[in-house]
Amino acid sequence: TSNEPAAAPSSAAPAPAPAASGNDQPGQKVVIGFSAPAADHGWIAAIAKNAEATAKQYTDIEFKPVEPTNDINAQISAVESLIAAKVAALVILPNDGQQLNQVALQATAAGIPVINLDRVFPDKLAYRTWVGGDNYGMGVAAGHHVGKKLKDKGVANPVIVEIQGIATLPLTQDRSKGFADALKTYGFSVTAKQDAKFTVETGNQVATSLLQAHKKIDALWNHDDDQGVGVLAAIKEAGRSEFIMVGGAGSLNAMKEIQSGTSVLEATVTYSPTMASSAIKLARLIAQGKGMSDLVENQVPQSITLASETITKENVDKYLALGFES
Amino acid sequence: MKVDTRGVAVREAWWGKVGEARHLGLVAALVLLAIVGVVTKPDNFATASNLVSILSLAATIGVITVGMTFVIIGGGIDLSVGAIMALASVWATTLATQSYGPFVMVVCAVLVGTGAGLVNGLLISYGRLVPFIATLAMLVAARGLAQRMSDRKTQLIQSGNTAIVELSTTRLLGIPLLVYIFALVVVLGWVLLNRTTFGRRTYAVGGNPEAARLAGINVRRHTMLLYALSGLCCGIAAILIMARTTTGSSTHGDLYELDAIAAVIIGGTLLTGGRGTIIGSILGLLIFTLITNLFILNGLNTSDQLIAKGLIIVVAVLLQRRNLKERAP
Amino acid sequence: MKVDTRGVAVREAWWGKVGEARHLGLVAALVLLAIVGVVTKPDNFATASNLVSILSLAATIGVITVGMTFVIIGGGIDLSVGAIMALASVWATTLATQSYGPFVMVVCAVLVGTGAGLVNGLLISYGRLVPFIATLAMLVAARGLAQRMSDRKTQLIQSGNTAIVELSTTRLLGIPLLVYIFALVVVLGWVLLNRTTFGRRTYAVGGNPEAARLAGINVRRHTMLLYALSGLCCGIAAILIMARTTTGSSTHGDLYELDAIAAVIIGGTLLTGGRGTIIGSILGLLIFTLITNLFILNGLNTSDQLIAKGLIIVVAVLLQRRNLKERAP
Amino acid sequence: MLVIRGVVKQFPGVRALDGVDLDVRAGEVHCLLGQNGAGKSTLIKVLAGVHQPDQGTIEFGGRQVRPSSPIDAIRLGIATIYQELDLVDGLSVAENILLGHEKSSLGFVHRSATNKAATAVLARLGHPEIRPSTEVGRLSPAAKQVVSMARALSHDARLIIMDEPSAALAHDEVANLFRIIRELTAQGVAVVYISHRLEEIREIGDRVTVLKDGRTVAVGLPAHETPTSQIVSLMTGRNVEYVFPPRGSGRGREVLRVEDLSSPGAFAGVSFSVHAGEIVGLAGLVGSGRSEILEAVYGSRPSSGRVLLEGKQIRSAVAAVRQGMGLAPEERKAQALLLDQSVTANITLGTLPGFSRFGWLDRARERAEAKRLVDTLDIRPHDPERPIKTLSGGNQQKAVLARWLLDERKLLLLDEPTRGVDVGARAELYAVIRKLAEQGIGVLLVSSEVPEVLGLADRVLVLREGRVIHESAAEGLDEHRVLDMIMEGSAA
Ligand SMILES: Nc1ncnc2c1ncn2[C@@H]1O[C@H](COP(=O)(O)OP(=O)(O)OP(=O)(O)O)[C@@H](O)[C@H]1O
Ligand SMILES: Nc1ncnc2c1ncn2[C@@H]1O[C@H](COP(=O)(O)OP(=O)(O)OP(=O)(O)O)[C@@H](O)[C@H]1O
Ligand SMILES: O[C@@H]1[C@@H](O)[C@H](O)OC[C@H]1O
Ligand SMILES: [Mg+2]
Ligand SMILES: [Mg+2]
Repeated sequence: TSNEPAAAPSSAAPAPAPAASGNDQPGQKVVIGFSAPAADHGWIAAIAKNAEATAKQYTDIEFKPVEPTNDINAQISAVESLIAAKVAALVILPNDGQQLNQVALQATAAGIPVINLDRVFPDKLAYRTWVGGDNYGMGVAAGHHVGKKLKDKGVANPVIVEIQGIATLPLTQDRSKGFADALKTYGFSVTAKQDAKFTVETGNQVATSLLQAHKKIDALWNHDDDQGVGVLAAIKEAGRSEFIMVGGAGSLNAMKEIQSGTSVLEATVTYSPTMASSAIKLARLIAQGKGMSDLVENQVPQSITLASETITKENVDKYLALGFES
Repeated sequence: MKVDTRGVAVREAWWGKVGEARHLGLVAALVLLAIVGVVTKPDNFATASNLVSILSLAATIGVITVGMTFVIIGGGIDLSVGAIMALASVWATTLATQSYGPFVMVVCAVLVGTGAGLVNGLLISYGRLVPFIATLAMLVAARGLAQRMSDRKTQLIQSGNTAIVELSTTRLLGIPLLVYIFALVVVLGWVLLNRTTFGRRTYAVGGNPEAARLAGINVRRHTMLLYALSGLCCGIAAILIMARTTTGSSTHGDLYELDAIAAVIIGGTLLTGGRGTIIGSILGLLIFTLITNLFILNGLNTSDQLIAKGLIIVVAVLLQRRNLKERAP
Repeated sequence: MKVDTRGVAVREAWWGKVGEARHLGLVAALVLLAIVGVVTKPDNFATASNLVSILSLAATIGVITVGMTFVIIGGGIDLSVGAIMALASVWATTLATQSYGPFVMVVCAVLVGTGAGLVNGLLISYGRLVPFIATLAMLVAARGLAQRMSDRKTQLIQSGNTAIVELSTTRLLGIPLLVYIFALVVVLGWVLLNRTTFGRRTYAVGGNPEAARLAGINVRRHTMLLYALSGLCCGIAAILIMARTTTGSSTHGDLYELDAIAAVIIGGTLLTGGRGTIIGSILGLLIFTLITNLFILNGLNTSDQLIAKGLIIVVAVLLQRRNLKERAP
Repeated sequence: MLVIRGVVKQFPGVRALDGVDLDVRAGEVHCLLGQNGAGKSTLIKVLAGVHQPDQGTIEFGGRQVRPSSPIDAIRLGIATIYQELDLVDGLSVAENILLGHEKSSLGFVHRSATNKAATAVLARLGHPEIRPSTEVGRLSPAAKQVVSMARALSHDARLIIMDEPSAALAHDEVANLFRIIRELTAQGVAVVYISHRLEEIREIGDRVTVLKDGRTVAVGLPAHETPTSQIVSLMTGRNVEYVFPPRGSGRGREVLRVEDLSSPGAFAGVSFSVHAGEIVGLAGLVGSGRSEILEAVYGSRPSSGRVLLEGKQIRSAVAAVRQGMGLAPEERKAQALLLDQSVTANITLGTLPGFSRFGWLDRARERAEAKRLVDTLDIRPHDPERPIKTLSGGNQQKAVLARWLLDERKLLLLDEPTRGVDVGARAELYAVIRKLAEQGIGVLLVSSEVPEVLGLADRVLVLREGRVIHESAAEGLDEHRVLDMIMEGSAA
């Protein structure tokens, strides 16, 4: 039994490097429960994979994932079963923060620290720490990229189209708000928006008709690189190239497109699934009662928000290693 | 008066019904799954808290399944159940409704559910739409309406109305109230189907609508009532899901229609109508729920789960296939 | 002797069929939608490129609808179409398959689709599972398998195999090849259903399986073949979706089963089997596709789209309800 | 040609065949007789490959055979007309006739050849007016029966089995059928013929085999020489008088009044009334609109004119039943039975309110009443909890009638009430119907058997092409005269 964390799996999945600090010293053995939506598309799949890969790196973590599901009712049941199993910490990516709030409260009440990943619980009493991306910030980043480009080109009254992800998720609404707010600073606004469902096929379908609806487009923001594959296929099929496109999340595909320099996709704004690795690490520290060795505080902070970065042809090389396969 | 020598077999108690030949396969499948549970997770599966958790999980869709059983025996189908439940949950949790307190919220959910069901019924009985289409239209429209009402946001139950949430958190003899509600709906459904003229007519209307009509049954009105009944069940289910999730949302009950129909059919009810039992449907549903629970406990990864689930469904049904063979092609 | 006044309409050509009374309602609904399109978006709707777009959008699910029409006329139902298409698309785009080039990929998709359909058919015919359950199990299992094979990643078609993508990008007379494939499948399906013993027996097997058996038809084998045929269509659809999205993915074809069944039923085919037409199904599907296209052209948001869709479905079907009334309750 | 020995067939709870022997010679018409439930249909289904026997041997054309499916039997040269219609509603007449052996090459149907072949068989059956392209679902029951026969004839069969082919046919149609049978036998084809009409047996049969309770009680009796009384007592084990009960003492107040009733395409300007205690019979050809009149009276067919039950207008079947009417429809399987339900549930379906309080069923009383009727009408087996689909055709028919005998109806509409009912039970049914009349119920009776109408009814209306052409007391009317009116319209 080595003192080193177990080797990262050889898969191409970007296994996050272990932090180079004292935090990785093996400690007391902890059981970490993990619950997330069904891994039915690239981003969520990457979340599940990253969580598992990180947990495997530590000999002192026993990883206990439960059936991922898109049914709230079943996710509640899943979390209940983890509470009943008395895990040391719970990492939860809820299908909907509000709907799982109560069961997270139950966990907290049962003395189990909850690490809330990505979609946030409304009630701060329901979780110990939140780690996630900045959805509003993502929209802002995309908005600035588009706004600046169009301003530089001197386009007046540009046609700006937005393809959202699942419309009923709060994060979708945050992203759109950020996008609109940033555009406003340039005096622009969104001409048309439609929602898809985070899948290649729905992206393709929505884009096909949107391209018919707008014969000339100046810029297009697509919230999600998974569905972006389908959007790009539709654009190629229609033979359109008069506009710039920005993606969302930061998949490997998207980065390669950007790198090629020949694609309408010239940038993507990150929302990295590496956050799952961080969540597992935080869960371990919290369960073991440790703080973060790079910070002065004795305890892990209450919330950590990843920054949304803009990847373009100029800086893409730096990000390639973090891109997830959609 | 003559004594019916076979009258003995008739006066069975409900446990006799569960054990009936036609349900044996289902019971066997349940027992098998339970054994798997006990063997793979000796410390977790057969605990009181896990069993309660299974029943709580089954409750919402269970209530819907009762209504669905009526509709399918009556020769129809209801694709709109999940969407109606969502709409009822949203309507009952708007700020306006919530300002009147929990009682009004409950009434609201029930009325919205029944009302939407009634619209289905009217379209089908008097508008003569095929049930599949009418309820599909209701599915889309009700979800759309729910999204519109809630502005696509999840609506939290407010602190003044926690009485509703207590249906899920308050326990009697260790069992949450919502499980009692589920049980009550099942019992009432069973009685309605087996002990009343309404139930008898449901079999007639589904089995041979022409014969039912010529026997003086108002087939249209009856059909309409069946969908209203299903809507009512969706309204009750809305209350349960509100209790469990502390919210109303347009995303609630997604794809419940498939699960409920599957449970009813695994339970031995024919999609063509005229036959079936509530007990079978509930057993069918419990099989599904048990499968999910076992997966949760064993932490299988999703892909394998799906594959396993497919196989288990096939095996469970093969176990009871003998009853279905009459109608198989 | 009396002359039967009811047997006049006999030797019509296909255009006669489209205009047949039973399809009139559908055609009327389509025309109405088209008028709405022209009025609201004069510059975008009635353009050649938009019409081609609509057909391209309809192609994938259209091919599936042809197979579904056979299955439903034959008295069954196939819930697994979307999942089978996904599995076929994934299998055909694994690195291993792709290394053999586009021809093998096409063959692979077709074989996987047909094979999965055959499994459905065997379970239903010889395993005597009810079709709803057997194909539901296949739905779950095929999606699981597709996820497992692809490791839940979207598999891009590689640069050596762009021949497949060209089905979508290459145009003949301004129309992409995949639209021709769609048309070909519809025509072949129509011929098979209306001009061959296989097609005529499909009506018999669905309309009255007992009578079909007494007439010496091997009902089981026929039923099995119907599901294999549906699987074959899913395999072809997989090729089309690969061409359109340039990918294979386990998420392809989500909820196709509902759309395909709805198109078939709106088209006038009875869920109980024995009646129906391919032309009706395709008209039904085009209505759906047209609705979505119109909404997006007009920039409606999804919630309103859903509500409107529900209403339009009801109206479209009321327009043609007279034909359905024979079987309505 | 066909030799059957010791065939046994067991169903759950019933031994339908319990050692049956049968010999059929080439070119003969061999009649199979037996009470309802004796096992006739089961036997022919064994021959046709539908059921597999548990024991016994079948020799056909000198070879030991064991048809394991209908295809097998058809290939052997055995064609069957089944008791219950076996047609596909969604297909055309021609497609139904050639189903399973379509005129085709490489799987493609030759439509003109198909239609030609169908036209030929239909013409041979004397029904050129049935068009091969008509959808079968649109035909009347009688026309469907013709199509069923056409299908059997379209095979080049050496043995044709006919299970009650005449039950749905009227007089002239039966004559037609017999002509065909004679043609067939002249070509050396053997026919096994089942019917409950003994006079038919005499006319067409060569030899008779009698089944009772699943056993052969007489093999190969000469059809012409054996006295009817002997056949009946072989079938029933007792002596039954095939007579109608004496007519009633007189009629009471008017129960039903029909004024100028018309339904486009079916009948027009029909007026009559039915009094309490009276049985009114409607005679006419197939297609003359009798069933439609019953439907219109019952409120289940759109019509103009007035239907008054004790002065109250009837507009729907629901109202009709509530006001005290009952209809025993023509097609029991399609219009009357809940096949999956028990005999009890089928019997009480029309009168459920009488067995319930506030919607709550009194199941004990329901069962007791059903049991009483099962015994009275001798519905076999005497088990009201059995699913009705396991009963023989004739017994199902009795259950349909039983439905309206539970409470005091004011008016009963009986459409072919004795279709498929055996001789013994028929006499009992006649007695039951007469007794009901005597209790003050009005009865409107449709039957394709003219003697039945004349023997049972008090008053007779003769219909032709949707119009009443004659009305008089039944007493003194003569069968031939009625037949003349029905067919030539010479009358009034
Ligand atoms: N599928 C079945 N399951 C159980 N019992 C059956 C089934 N089919 C027939 N029987 C029983 O077998 C016996 C013989 O029935 P069958 O239909 O052969 O009588 P039948 O002589 O044709 O009478 P009928 O003159 O009324 O048509 C009856 O008691 C009937 O109830
Ligand atoms: N041989 C036939 N071919 C085509 N159509 C027919 C034939 N016989 C009847 N019909 C149609 O069916 C309709 C109703 O016939 P139906 O048999 O119900 O009349 P009915 O007088 O009640 O005779 P039945 O005694 O057979 O009940 C008729 O109006 C006629 O158009
Ligand atoms: O599922 C979502 C993913 O697809 C999106 O790109 O980012 C946020 C996630 O919750
Ligand atoms: Mg019989
Ligand atoms: Mg008639």
